[in-house]
Amino acid sequence: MSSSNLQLEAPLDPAFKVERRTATGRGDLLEVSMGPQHPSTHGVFRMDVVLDGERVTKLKPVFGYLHRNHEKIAENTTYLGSMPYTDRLDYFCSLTNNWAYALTVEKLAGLQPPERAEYIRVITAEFTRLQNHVCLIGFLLQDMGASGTPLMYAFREREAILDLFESLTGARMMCNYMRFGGCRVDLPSGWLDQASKVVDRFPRFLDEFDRLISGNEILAARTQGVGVLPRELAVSASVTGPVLRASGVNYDIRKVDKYGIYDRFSFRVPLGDHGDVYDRYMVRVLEMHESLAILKSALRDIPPGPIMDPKAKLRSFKPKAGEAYGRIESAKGELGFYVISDGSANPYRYRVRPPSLINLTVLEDMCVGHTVADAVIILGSIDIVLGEVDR
Amino acid sequence: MIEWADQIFVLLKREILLLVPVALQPLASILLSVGPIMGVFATLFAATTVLERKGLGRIQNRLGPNRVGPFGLLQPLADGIKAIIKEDVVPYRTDRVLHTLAPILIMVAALLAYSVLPLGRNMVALDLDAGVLFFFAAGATTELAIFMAGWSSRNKYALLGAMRAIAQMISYEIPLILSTVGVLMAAGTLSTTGIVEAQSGYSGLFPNWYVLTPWGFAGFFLFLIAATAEANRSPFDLPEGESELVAGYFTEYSGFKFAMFFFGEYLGLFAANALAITLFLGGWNAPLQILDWVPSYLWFFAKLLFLIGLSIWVRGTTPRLRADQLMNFAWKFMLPMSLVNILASGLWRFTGDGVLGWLVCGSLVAGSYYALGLNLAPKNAVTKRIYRFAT
Amino acid sequence: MLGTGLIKGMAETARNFVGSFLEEDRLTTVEYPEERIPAKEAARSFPFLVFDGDDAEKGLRCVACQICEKECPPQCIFILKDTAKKPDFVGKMQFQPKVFDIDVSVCMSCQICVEVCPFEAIKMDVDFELSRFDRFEGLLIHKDELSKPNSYFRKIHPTDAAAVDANLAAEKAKAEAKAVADAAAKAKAASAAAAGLAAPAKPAAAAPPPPPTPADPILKSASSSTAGPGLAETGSGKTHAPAHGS
Amino acid sequence: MSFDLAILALLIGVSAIAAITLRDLVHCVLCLAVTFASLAAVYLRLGAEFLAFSQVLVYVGAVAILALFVVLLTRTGEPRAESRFSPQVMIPLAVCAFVFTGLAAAAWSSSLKDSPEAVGASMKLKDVGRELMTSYVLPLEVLGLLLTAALIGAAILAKADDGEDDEVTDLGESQGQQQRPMVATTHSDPKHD
Repeated sequence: MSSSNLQLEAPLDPAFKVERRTATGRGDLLEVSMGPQHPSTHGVFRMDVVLDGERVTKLKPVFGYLHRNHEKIAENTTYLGSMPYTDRLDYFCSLTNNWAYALTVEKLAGLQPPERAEYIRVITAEFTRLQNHVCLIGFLLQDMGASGTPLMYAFREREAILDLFESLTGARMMCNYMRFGGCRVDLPSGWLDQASKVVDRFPRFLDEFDRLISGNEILAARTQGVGVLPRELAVSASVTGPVLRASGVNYDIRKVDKYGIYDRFSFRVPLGDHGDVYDRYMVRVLEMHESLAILKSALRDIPPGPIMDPKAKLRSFKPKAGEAYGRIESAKGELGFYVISDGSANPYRYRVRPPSLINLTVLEDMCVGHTVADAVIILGSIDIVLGEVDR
Repeated sequence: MIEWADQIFVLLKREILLLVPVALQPLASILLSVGPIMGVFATLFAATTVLERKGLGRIQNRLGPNRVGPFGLLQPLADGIKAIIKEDVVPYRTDRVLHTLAPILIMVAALLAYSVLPLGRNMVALDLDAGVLFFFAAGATTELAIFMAGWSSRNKYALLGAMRAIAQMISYEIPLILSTVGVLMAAGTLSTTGIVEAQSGYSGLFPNWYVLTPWGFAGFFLFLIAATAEANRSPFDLPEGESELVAGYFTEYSGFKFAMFFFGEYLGLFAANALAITLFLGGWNAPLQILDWVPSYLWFFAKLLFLIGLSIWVRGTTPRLRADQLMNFAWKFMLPMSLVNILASGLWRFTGDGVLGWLVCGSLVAGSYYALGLNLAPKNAVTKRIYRFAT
Repeated sequence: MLGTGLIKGMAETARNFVGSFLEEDRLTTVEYPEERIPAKEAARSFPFLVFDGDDAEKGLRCVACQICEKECPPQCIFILKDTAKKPDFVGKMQFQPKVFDIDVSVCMSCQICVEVCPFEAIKMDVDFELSRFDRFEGLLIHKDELSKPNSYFRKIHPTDAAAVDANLAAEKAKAEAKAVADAAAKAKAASAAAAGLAAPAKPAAAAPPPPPTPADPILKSASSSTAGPGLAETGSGKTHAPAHGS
Repeated sequence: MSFDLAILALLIGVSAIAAITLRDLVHCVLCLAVTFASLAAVYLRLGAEFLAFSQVLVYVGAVAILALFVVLLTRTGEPRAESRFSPQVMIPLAVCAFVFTGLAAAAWSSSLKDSPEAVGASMKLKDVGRELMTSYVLPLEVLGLLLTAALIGAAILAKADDGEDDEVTDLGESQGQQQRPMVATTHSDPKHD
């Protein structure tokens, strides 16, 4: 599905083959199991690493420790009932998860959210992207051993955004905000001003971060040339999101699908040329600047009006039989939901395409030949959330 | 009066010794020297943990510990009690003797170093002719303790951490010792008190500290960097880099033994900083002649606190280096730089401290710093990257 | 040159160090038990049951229709219906829950029970300090503890509560008007029956017009904000007992 | 012979015997470190500060660590349950006896035997330095040259190792450990000397 609308600037090299660098040291190999309770595996992820000295010769990602049977539960609950469960997939970005699921079911049921609701969705989604990227950068630097400072700055900014979420949706992380055909509540009075304030303040933080760390020699030494993901491999492994764009592939579903009302905003898609950890870091920083531009115009243009499609029903919601795949550009990549309806109150089949999991598949290719310390930051630069990987 | 305030502890010790029978006087003298040193530096350790946590907190826009006692000042007491009453978990397959011996040895080695540090005028426990050499000899023993800790734990992380720690300590010991050579040449003695006395007096407004010469300035920073690496402090905290090796060589320690490692590490840091003060910052000498009336030990501790603050500040800022970059830095930058610095200090002796000396030595040091920095550059310096944008 | 990035970074941390003493907005944390961030109006923690008046037993709005029990995604609600009926706020006879338990260790605070409730009977609390010594029985909260007065609801969610109250008042007024009209119609029918076919075509002028519903747009939108579309959808069916109940 | 020297001698003897008889090689090396440290204490007791501290710095801080590294990188598995004494035990014993006799004879015939105070007392650090730079300058320089050559050689050896490490191979062909020789290198050691 994704390859059909993938616009490549240059054709992929057909002769491309994954080259795995291995260290050929003559020493004993040491097998270390990093995780699931290792401090830097972002939750309960495990990497079985085979080390030659400190170099990784083999890496086996092991996951599933956080498996909660999300898809099967969704098939046994109502359509609405799995909305709060989607919050818990990628628990940093509950609002975009909501959106992706709502979008899918709206496709299935033929609902059209009103304009104001679409604006609210864009605003919340871009705020979600901001706070996700901020946290990711903080965690990445934490993995590099910066004793908490960038992370705390990131959390300081995230706090402001979470406050916005709380005053809108009532919860800071598990928002459960979107509904099929619109949004649950309208913006409270004063929310837009508060949001504009946060948006105006945000560049200050980005500049601060730039001064703090972007020019740091240690950061450059640690990240440049580390964990290179070649363009060909990224495309053939169907990696999406900032990881793909850092490898130089122009693929952003906001541009490709123009879902919601993204065609009304002018924003740019930053692309990296090297595909290393530094590029993945910088692409996210630049993406935040673009998100701010979208937010500015959305907060300016948001029209008054209803927030729910009048056709939408909350109780005894039974879409007609059929299937739908909805996808959005979440902060981590292409987040898709595939739902089949048999006309009953529960979906017949429910499937999530989690960007974290699919981006994780290239971990070994990126890590082999680097040291353990690099493996940790490469994992950090992919930006996984175990809730989404294991579902 | 001034004299009396300065020498109060020396006089006190003499008075007490007179009360003791002659046969017991040597023993009493030892106790009177060792007891206060241990007491004072244990207190300083406690103070530093609070200072570090509060300082880091403020750097990270947090409040830091503030629950125990006024402003959280009694936090170390609570930490200490917790460490003592915690269960001492020793894994089944450890080498019990070495596992127990390692934290003791690390403390002993760290405390030994204090015997040659002049804490004030006439305040040195052991005025050795080869004091500086003794200091380094005592410091070298900690490597053995670290190895014992890492090896006896029978844990891969601990072993990797110990190997890293030892490799790092041996590598940085060389620039550490070489950076002091200039001072030893200028002072003409290895005795710590002799070095301090060589720096007493003032030329014009400025004190005769070695840090105020080009080679001394470079030597001071080389020494500080190497000492930071010796003490396993950020950005050289790889041996215990928690994002990679959990806790490094003391992964399998808990309770009081863990606290002893912690204590030993901080004692090592203080000792290294105290030696830096002795060698470069004029020891207990006042920075200005008119401030000479302040007791000498206060100056010493003021400088010590300043250096501790500096190391906390650096810790709050930098990410961690990678193991191979750490080694590169030691062998490709620190070592040649300290060798050049020895040359500069030799030249200084011939050119004198006039304009010529500043010109020759200054340009030598600065030029080699620049050149060596460039030498690290192809791999390590920030290469400015331009990012493309797709619209 | 080597070290410039590091020095820039150190200047930045120094600025933050000083700034944390000078600028209030840099410190995002508050010293929690002593100092609290006031709960946002939309904030939610766990559900509670609203009752009108002073008596929790009598004024409980819940009619044990079990919609929330069915819709609750993690299925943390358990309801047992009482056998006796009691009059609700409009005077209609309704069932009441005999047992209404919420297991807050299972509840995921999703607010769906609030959205689907047609009776404005279950609302979200803002109290999050629910530590208990017993993690099984202690976290299973029963009806008596769940029931909280409407005044409490007004205190924690003033906008919502005002809208809900206005809605309910409107419904009550409508119901009363209808009752009056019904009574009048009944009386009329009776009198007509009594009078035989003497006066067949006289319109029922005695019935008063229904009182205007509060049409304040803000309240309206806020009302839809509490209960979502479900309320609007089932608005007409409100006075009927829901079919699931019986 | 004074009491403290006797204790030190005992310590040296016991730790040296332990160093050759203990089963675990790491324990042996650690006992060796104890021997070195006690020797340093003897030097200190005899007033040779410089020698004592150099002994600790070089032997405990570097040589013992080097030995530990070598043991750690070459040894595989548990200590073997062989007899503690190799059949060729006589050869090293003979060598040791020979060296010991030579040293003892030299000490016995020394003129300083009867007046030990004559040596250590005057040997200040400055004098050591002066002697090194005047009377013994040639041996010192030769030693320096030798060590530099060793250092450069070690660096070159390590460099060659690194070059091999960077080779690119296909993981599919060399699956895992089985094909790798189980001999460990000590390629990180030369740097540390």
